[in-house]
Amino acid sequence: MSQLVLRLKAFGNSELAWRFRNSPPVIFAAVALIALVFCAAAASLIAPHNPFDPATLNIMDARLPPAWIDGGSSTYLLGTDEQGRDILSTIFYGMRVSILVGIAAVAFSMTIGVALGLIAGYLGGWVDTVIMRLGDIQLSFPTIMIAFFIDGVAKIVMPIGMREEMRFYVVILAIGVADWVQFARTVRAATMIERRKDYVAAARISEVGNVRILLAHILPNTIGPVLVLATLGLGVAILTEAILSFLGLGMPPSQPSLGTLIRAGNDLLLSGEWWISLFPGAALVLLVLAVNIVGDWLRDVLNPRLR
Amino acid sequence: MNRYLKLLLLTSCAGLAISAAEAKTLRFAESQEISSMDPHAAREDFTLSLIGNVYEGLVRWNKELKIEPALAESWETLSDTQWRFHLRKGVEFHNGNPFTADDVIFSYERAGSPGSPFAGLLEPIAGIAKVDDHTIDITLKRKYALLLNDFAGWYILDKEFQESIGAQKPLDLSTNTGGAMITQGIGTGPFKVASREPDVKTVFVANEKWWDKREHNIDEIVYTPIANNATRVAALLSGEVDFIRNAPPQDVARVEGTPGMQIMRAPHLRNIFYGMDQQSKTLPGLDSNPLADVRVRKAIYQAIDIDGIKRSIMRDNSRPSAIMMAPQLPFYDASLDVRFPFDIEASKALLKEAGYADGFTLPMDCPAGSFINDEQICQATVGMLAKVGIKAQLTMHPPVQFDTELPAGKYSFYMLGWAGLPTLDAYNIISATFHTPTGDLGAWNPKGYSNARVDELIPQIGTEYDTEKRQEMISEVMKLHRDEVGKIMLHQQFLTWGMSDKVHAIVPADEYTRFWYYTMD
Amino acid sequence: MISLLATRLTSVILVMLVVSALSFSIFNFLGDPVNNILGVNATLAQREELRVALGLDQSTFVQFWRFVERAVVGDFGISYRNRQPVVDLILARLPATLELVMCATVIALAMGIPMGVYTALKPRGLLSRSLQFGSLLGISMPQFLIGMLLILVFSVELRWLSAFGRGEVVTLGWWTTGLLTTSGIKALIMPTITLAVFQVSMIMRLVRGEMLEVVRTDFVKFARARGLSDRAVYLTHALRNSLLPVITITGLQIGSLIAFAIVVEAVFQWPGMGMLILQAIEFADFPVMAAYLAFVGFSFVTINLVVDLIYLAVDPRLRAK
Amino acid sequence: MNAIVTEQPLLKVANLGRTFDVSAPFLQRLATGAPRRSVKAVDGVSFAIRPGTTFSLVGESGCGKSTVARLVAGLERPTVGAVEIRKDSGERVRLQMVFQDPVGSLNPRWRIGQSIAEPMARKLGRIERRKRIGELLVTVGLAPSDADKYPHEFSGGQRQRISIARALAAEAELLLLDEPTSALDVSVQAQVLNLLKDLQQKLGLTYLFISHNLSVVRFLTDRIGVMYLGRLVEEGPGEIILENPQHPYTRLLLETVPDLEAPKRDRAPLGGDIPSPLNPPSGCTFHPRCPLAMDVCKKERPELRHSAAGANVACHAIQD
Repeated sequence: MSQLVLRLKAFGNSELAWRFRNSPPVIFAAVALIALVFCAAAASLIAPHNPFDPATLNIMDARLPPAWIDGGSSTYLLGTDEQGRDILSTIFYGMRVSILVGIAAVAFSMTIGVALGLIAGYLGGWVDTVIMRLGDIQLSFPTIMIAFFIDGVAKIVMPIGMREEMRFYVVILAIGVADWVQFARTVRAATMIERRKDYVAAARISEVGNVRILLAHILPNTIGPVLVLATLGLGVAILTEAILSFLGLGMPPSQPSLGTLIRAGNDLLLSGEWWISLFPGAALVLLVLAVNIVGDWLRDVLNPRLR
Repeated sequence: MNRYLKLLLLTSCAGLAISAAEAKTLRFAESQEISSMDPHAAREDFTLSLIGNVYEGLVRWNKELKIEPALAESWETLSDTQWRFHLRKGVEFHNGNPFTADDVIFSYERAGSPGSPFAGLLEPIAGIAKVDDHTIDITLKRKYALLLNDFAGWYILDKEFQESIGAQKPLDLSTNTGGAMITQGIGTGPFKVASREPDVKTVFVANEKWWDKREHNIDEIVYTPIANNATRVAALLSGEVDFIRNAPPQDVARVEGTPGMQIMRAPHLRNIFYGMDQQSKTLPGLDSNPLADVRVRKAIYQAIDIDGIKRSIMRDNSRPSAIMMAPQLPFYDASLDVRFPFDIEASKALLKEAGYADGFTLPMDCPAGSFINDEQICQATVGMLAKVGIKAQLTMHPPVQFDTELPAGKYSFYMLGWAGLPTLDAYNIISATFHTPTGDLGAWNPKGYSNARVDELIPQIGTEYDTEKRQEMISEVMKLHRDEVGKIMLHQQFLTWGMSDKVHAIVPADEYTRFWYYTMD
Repeated sequence: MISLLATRLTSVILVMLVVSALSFSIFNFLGDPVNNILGVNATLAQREELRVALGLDQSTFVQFWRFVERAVVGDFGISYRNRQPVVDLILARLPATLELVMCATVIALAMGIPMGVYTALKPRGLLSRSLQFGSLLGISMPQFLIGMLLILVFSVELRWLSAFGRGEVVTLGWWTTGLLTTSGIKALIMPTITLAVFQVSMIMRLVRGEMLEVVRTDFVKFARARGLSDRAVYLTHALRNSLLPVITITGLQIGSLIAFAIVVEAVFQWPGMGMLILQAIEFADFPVMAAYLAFVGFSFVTINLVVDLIYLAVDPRLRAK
Repeated sequence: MNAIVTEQPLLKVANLGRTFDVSAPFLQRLATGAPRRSVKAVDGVSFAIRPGTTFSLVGESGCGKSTVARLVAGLERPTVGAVEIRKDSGERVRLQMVFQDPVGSLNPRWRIGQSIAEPMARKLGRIERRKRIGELLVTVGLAPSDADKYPHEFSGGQRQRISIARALAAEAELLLLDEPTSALDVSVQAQVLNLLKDLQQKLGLTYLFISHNLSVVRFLTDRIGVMYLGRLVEEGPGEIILENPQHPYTRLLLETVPDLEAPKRDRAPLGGDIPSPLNPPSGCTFHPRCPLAMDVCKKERPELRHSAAGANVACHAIQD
């Protein structure tokens, strides 16, 4: 316990913390990010309504404006959409989906990328060639094209009833698959340097297995840039999901993300019911902006070349 | 270089200004693109509607959607299966060729050739014989009541022109002989094709030599496809186009509220409904098929707050309907068009009676973008069904996939809409969606409603010339289908056409743009 | 050099094969084009007939093989939707997309590089900080949102700019351009901005980062020690050294710009390849989809190759290796 | 073959060879028609080490001495020949290695206690392990509490001590010392060398000592092997080779040994350039630099032969 306190204190005195305290925009972004993530994570507890319990919806409450505008109701702070769902609550729930999709997609590409990067960098030879050539091919497909592919494949393999349920995973896959190459390249480069280091040789002499060498020795020494990449990738992943939604490949209306909400709101842009499209859009931009500011800052701070 | 550029810009601007002052140009935008200038290559309403200004059939629909003579001046039946048509004299194609019986026969052979989308339409015809240059005799394979209706959608081409460009056959995708008709077409209609860039724009100009009296004053029509709803409405609001078909209901108020803009409304022939698998023993995820029970179907029906949908989602641009037939169609029987009331308690009682007091899980499939606000209606339905304990699991499908999977019988509970185009008769509707699937009948009723009496009446409706008997049979079919809840009817969509108030259009229930009735200030 | 070409050539062939194989394996399940071609009233027999005529009744493998056989000689078949040879169709749409992408790239470079230099020169200035924040905002907004907002403001409210299409275009040989007419240039403005926002931000950040890094190298320190002014050091040494990554990234980004043009083209009804593929997907127009994917894959690999060659030309150290 | 036969050697290396493939990538070879190319880093090296003694491999950098160490350690597979490190009982000799670079030899993310524990027997419990780490740290002259620190908190000499502690943790009998002191300051070098010497006496360790520096070798060695371009050119007891070198290359090496009093002085370069190992000279690979070169040296490769001085020498000019 006291060790934890000591460690926290040590962290508080570290350069990282010092630089954090001296960057007001980053503090602001971090606070906003924490607040948004909290609202998303606790959506089912703090959202005033549950927009995904269809039995509670009342179509008579549809298209109410925000509370402070004539005709608005204090029950629905930011108004309601065409189905009578509370906009504030759908934003909380939608943000949860967006963040989950983003994190899962990044985790997916990170896992694949790091694993392949480690293997390619450590084994070298034809394994390396195959993996890296695969990466080149992968980079020849824009994310959107991959999403079209994966969407199509998913429709083949899944029975009709499951398509909507599995959509979450399909979207994660579609976004995640596209991004593994940059992780793999980063990790491969770092691995090729690390594997030549003597501590790896020492481990091998001590008859430590390859898997353990990769996971316990090399991985921790390559993970720094990976985490920065992941933070920056999170913003991109959330944005990509929104773009896929716009093209009809994102999350379905039954479990909408912010992107789905914006797409639905897009049709109402000219209708005068601006709150249905504006608020989810603002939430998305704020979320991605906060993620990017924090990620950007981390990259600057953790990049040894910029010290 | 710079000066040259300026000059170029100046002249082009000036040119535009002059032409705008002199000629009446109607700039028109819609979400779809014309499939082809070949009127026999695609049997799809939007294309037929637009190129119906270029080509004409033997007969045509007038403003009131009644059949009137077009390229045929008159006709008579020689027997139950023999018709004589007297063709209009002095009609010229856009290229100056005279219109004769040979063109009709050529167009019959072309449109009826194997692989043509129109082969089915012309299937009742056994043959066409030329009596003289302006008289033909048509022999039918059997008695058929809807020949004239079908003929309104079958356009006549110039034999000589078609042969000169090598487009004797429609739609030959393997050899691309239809390629010549992508950007050009010669008909007899009120407008000529001036230029066409697929997916960019198509320009039509008035046919000065049209045989009919010119009611319209439009010199030029510029058609631009704009797929995105919001962009299309924005183009109208910004004055870049004068006319859009289908302003989305949510934008109607905005268009009406903009000075110089107007919305023209009309009920559409299309009725939207939920179709149901009533034949399978079990539904996916269940050990029974609740939809086979008429009480369950009625319970779902009564759980749907159709007025709520009308108000919130359709913004009053719909008419809740009880039978699958628009009032604008002949043989419509208003006394049957009475819905079961929206009544949650009654719905729950029916479910309880049928043994589903606790509800059940229902897979539900909807197209995304085929019908007006289809997605929102389906979502609202999920909420409404939840209130009586039915957990609908909604899947949205891209239309191309939906239209493939639905006839294959892959869906249990699905949204569909049917208008009865281009025949404009109840027969088209009921033969496709009421008949037990057999052969070519009931293709859009997979595993669906099945009633022996209905199946017996449908072929008779197709062949009966006597209007009173037809009325009786159609009413009987409609009543049976309604009472047995063969489909869960929702509403009849409204057409909401947005346009500059300079445009004076007519909005027919079949959604066709008949520009020869339009004028502009 | 030769080895680079050889490696890339194999990778082109690989990419093409993988792309077309993948596309073919999923095509059959995206939907049936026959419905769209024949309409809802077609009989079963007619549908079957057309399926046979189009070869859709055959196995995926056979269809794939036939595609590859014909694609080798440049024949990608005929579009189901447009009824035109696919190659003609793509060539007709290509100028619109390339013009959009090129304009966006030029804007991105013209704005991104000076902004990057400025923010590197004066990292603490107010303008720098605003630019920095603006660039973060630029990479935090989905393009369709930017596009719709632009339309709302400049088309609907102000009525200054066109909400859709390319305006008047001038045909030069097989190329069509909107750059020679007022309406064409006006039509280009909003789509270009929409597409460029992300690129401007990225290039600015890239230039800034690279310059800050180069400035820390001994090489620049020596230059400074020689008495060169900061400005001279930054503009001559640092900028020149940071341009190489900018070339690479700009080149590589052209590929993803072509992909993201899909979104922009959908918003502005821009008659380019993005619209083409979207419509093809809607229609289940397999020949167009296959050709588009093959084309995009091909351009990606080609662009990569060109970037590498430029790299070789610019950096003599790499040539020596 | 002139394999040196010694009674019960702990390590025996026979005709060891290692070739590296340095060909261009396959496609490039295909395109340019270039042949496959390879480098003989180690070529026909044989020697043996008796338990409790030190064998030193000496030579300029790039002569293949480190590769020998890596081959012995099992980090590389020999192309030809074999490394025998089994005892008579058939049991494998426990070996460990101490590396040149004190920075790279310890995982920077691991506490040093963790690094030291890595080669320890798996059966040890947590507390025993902890205790043993403390002992080892004391043995190499550090404090038990240092176990919780990270490598970057130590100096280069301390890190080499930690590496030695890690080697001892495995209860190694054979230590491969790959230039363990060359990256250290001279004063620190001496401390580490003393520690190694002490440990050898206390624990009866056997060393294979790799160095380019004969003055360091002098301090620790029993036998010396001199390597040139992958081959042993002279091998024998330390005192003989240091006092009475026969091979012209060994003499050259000894002449250029840095003075311990002026350690930082740049060594005088050897006469002539070191030939490319990619394209070694014919015959005796040393002949282009050799003051005694004869015609036969260009054609025939000399084998190791026992010389009058008591060492084994591979040179045509040295007659029995």
